[in-house]
Amino acid sequence: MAISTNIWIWIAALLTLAIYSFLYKDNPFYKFAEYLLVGISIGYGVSIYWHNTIITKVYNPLVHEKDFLVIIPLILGLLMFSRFFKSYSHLSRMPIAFIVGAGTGLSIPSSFEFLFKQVQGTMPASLDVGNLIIIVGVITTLVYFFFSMEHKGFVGKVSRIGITFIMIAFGAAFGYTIMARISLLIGRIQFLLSDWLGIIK
Amino acid sequence: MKKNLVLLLISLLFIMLNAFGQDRAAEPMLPDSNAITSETVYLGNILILSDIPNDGGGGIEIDWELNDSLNNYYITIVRREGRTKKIVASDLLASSKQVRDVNSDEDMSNVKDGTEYFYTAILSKYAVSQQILDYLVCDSIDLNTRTIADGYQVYLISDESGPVKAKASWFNPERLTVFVSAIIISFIFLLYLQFARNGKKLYIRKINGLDAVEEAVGRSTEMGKPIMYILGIGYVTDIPTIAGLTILGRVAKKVAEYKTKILVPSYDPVVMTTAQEVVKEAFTEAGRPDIYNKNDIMYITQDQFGYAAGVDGMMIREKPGAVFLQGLFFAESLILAETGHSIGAIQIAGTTETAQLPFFVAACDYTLIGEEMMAASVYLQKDPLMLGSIAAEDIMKVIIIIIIIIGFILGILGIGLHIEFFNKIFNLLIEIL
Amino acid sequence: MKFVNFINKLDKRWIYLLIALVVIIPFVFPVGCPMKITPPVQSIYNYIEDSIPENGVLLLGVDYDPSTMAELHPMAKALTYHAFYNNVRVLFVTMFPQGSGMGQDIINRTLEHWNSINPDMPKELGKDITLLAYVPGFSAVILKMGENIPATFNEDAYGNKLDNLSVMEGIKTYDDIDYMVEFSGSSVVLSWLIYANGRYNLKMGIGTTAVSAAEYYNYLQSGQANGLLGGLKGAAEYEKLLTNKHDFSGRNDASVGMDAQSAAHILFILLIILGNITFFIKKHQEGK
Amino acid sequence: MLKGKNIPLAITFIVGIIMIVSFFIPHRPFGDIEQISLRWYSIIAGFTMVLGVDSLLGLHFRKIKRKEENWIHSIFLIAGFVMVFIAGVWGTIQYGSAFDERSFFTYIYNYFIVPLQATMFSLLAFFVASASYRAFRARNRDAALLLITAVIVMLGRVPIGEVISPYLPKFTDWIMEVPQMAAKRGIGLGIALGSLGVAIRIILGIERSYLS
Repeated sequence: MAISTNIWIWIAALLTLAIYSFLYKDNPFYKFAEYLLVGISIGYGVSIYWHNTIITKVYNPLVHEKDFLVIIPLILGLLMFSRFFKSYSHLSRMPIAFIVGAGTGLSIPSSFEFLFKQVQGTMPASLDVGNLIIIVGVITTLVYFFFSMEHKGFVGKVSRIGITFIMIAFGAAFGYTIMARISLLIGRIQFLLSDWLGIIK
Repeated sequence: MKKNLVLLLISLLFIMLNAFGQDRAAEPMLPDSNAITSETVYLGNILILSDIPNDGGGGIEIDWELNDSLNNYYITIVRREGRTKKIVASDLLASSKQVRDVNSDEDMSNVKDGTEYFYTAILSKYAVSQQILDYLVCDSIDLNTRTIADGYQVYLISDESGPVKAKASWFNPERLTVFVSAIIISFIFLLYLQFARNGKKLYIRKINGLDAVEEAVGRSTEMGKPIMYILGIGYVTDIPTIAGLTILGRVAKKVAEYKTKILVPSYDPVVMTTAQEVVKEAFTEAGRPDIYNKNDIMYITQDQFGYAAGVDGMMIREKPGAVFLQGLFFAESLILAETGHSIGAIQIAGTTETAQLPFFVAACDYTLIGEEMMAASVYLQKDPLMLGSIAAEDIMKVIIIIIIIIGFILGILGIGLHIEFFNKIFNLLIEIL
Repeated sequence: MKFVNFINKLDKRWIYLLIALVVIIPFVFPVGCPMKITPPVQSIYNYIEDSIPENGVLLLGVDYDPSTMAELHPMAKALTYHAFYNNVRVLFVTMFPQGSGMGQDIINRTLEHWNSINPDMPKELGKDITLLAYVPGFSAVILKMGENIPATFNEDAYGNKLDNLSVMEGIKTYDDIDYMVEFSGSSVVLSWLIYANGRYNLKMGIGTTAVSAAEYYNYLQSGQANGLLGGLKGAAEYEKLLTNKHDFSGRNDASVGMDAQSAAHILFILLIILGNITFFIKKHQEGK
Repeated sequence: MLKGKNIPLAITFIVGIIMIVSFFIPHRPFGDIEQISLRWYSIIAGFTMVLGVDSLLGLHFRKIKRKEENWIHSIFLIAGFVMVFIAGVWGTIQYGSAFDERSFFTYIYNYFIVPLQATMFSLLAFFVASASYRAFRARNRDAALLLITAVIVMLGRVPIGEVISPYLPKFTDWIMEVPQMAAKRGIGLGIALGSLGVAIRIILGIERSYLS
């Protein structure tokens, strides 16, 4: 194999190198790639938004399906534009209040469900050392998150055990995830050496 | 004349032969004459219909139980309402034993509440042909026969089942346990808020890292460097992002007191707008609305790695003295934290993503773990009502611990306690009440 | 002491360079880490080796996208080569539009490479291998294939009528396919197992990501699949089985990846140890 | 009145309560509320996108105008934005979807966005190395625990681990399934409770920093 003659591969390869140059230090190549990525991705985002929101969720329901309920979010959305005018900018608090209310309101039942599932999952299906350790781990970790009492005496000791579990979990999660990170790097190197330069078969 | 007639006949024959031949070629397989044995011919009434329980209406559940030998057959379901018929499902595997006739996003006018529906099943060895499907929904056809056939196979037809009506429920009993615990939890919260209102003294333990906020802001100011506050890649509908915004309020107030600059690069435009409100409010509270600059809270892009690239670049060029990473973070966590470290900033991070916490712990000076981050805004502004809510959270932790311990002990005793047991107790309690 | 100071103040760019080197070097000089072949990998290999007759048919499902390509692509390649060696025909099928690109990439690469090293027994697109056209419909497609494969797809992904392709000769239903391996990190695997294996008794193996491997192990125990390739490691084991028998001059992506992976892990550990040694020496000296 | 906080606070309260109640009531219109509110959210967010684009492009136009540092790069940013946006619109008009295989938009996606994203993502391999080298020092018991577990799991995940000891991969699995799982659950329970706390504080208007 030889070096690629495909212009698109060249673009992709040069952009890849430009990003890697950041590891040495900030430089015009990285800056170029960074600004380009930001610009392209926002253009991409706007195109998607245009299609997914304006056409699919506003225009089609309003014009084709005569679903006039869409007018409410439409007005709320337009109220956001009040931020362009200083004396009316307070109106933009309405949509923000709506979104925050909806977000927090929706989160409450799902938090309940989550609590239930987790407690249920902790109940031992069988008695063995593993399950015992899990129960101790869950309880001590919870004790670490006690905020309204000082971590002294018995509570202090229990929360120390909790921190031990947390640290083991962090170490394990760290060791476990890095494999996927290296796979990504391998993928990029493969692209550069094989698809672009063609120095390996 | 005669000659013409003969020609016409020959050509007709040709066309017929041709058509026949094409037909043969297009047909993938021959009918299996042994497909249906005499004892399976009569299907009878095989469909069991019911309203789907605990839904918002507009849904019928259709169940069937068949002899094992028919499990590999295809089943087609036809719904009748008055004289109009509709194919509900076709080419389903008979072994799936169930199908739901429900409204979907594309077809909202499907099942109506309160209307009487009748259902019929059609069984076939091979996939049903379009011809038969058209035939089945034809108005004039009465599905009282037991079998029909097209050129390739025989179809078995069940007796018509019904009528059945769909209805909407006003309460979902499956969520009763959640409902009861929601009431209990709300009660605990309100109780503690009341305690707080009545002036009960409430305590909050030291949270590592939050005491450093003042120091971080102060040091940046001394060095003449701005503060950077990164809210991660969550939306305003995510609680961690909201928690991050509440902490931003407290941090921005300190920033205003020190008359420093705070940069907030955002991932989502709604988060950006909300962050602008938060910072403006904090500056006003600190009595410095004059130094608030809307343009310091800017939008980057809604692309995970585009955002990481943009924020990295901004960090390298603006060189903030303190970097806060509070919100929802995914793989970009370490990209941001390592760059922040390389410019020598004090970094205070916090997230609820357990997979990212180890990276923050490794790269940042202080890390708020999970709930610590949720409680941070309370810690930074020790308002009695807020402290009350924290105390209520702790009471719930105690309750959870007790439930786990009881479950464990009962488990040892061999009762085999599971959540169903609690469901039963809850149900019992409700009946008594 | 000088050394300790040097290590302590080590510019991290040296570390970056080391990482780049340990990932690049295995590409140029593959080491071939010692590896134990696990039974689930061995059984897929054995089935293809022993139970598929010459001119038999191997069906490969490519239901992944670029995000899991690093792990699944090498598996699909290794199995394709294995089929080439044994003169088994290969059919690719996908339930995802993105999978089409993945399948074409494998076919291009394997064909080009195979024909450059084995000019005496060339393989040809449409004769020995092809990718069936993408047809939307998921489980419906899997079911339909049980009745009539040519009628389900009509064409291959290159726009050729299946009836005209010699690779499709004699292939009507799953009964004419000797073995199928599905590559995916998603629930498509389940659809294949339930419909193709459950209903039509198609003999199946699974190739999946390291993360999903634990979950799919259950299907191995239940006998729905006869083998499993899990992540880069599974792919590397398969490559090793293949190279043990055949003199393969190409690059073993997964083995190289595994070398790089191992090297990087060892480098990390060495760095951590080095950092700690200097940390303790320093602490000891400051304590004095 | 309109300028005060009361109306927004009331909106938050009412919307929040409706969301909670609708979880328990499947009957229309409550049953559909979750879906509807998510749709509404994306509509509002779609409009807010204009503010976002205004913020970003405004910043860079200012840079170009004042010839600030890096102003040339700002031109690339704006050019990139315009190019993709036009390609997206054009692709939609020409092929019915911007994601059509023949569309220029698809090329930009495959050869600009994908490699740039993937490379940014792969920087992590380098950063993991420098972070672990610097931070994984056995300063105290906690740090020592963290680094020892990390090393064990790292070894257990590659073939070398099996060469060192056949028990290492098994031990790694055990760590993931038992102590790791326990702490993850404990942290998860804490987060769920903390989320409840944040949500209740916001709905009841105790926390109002997001409204100025």
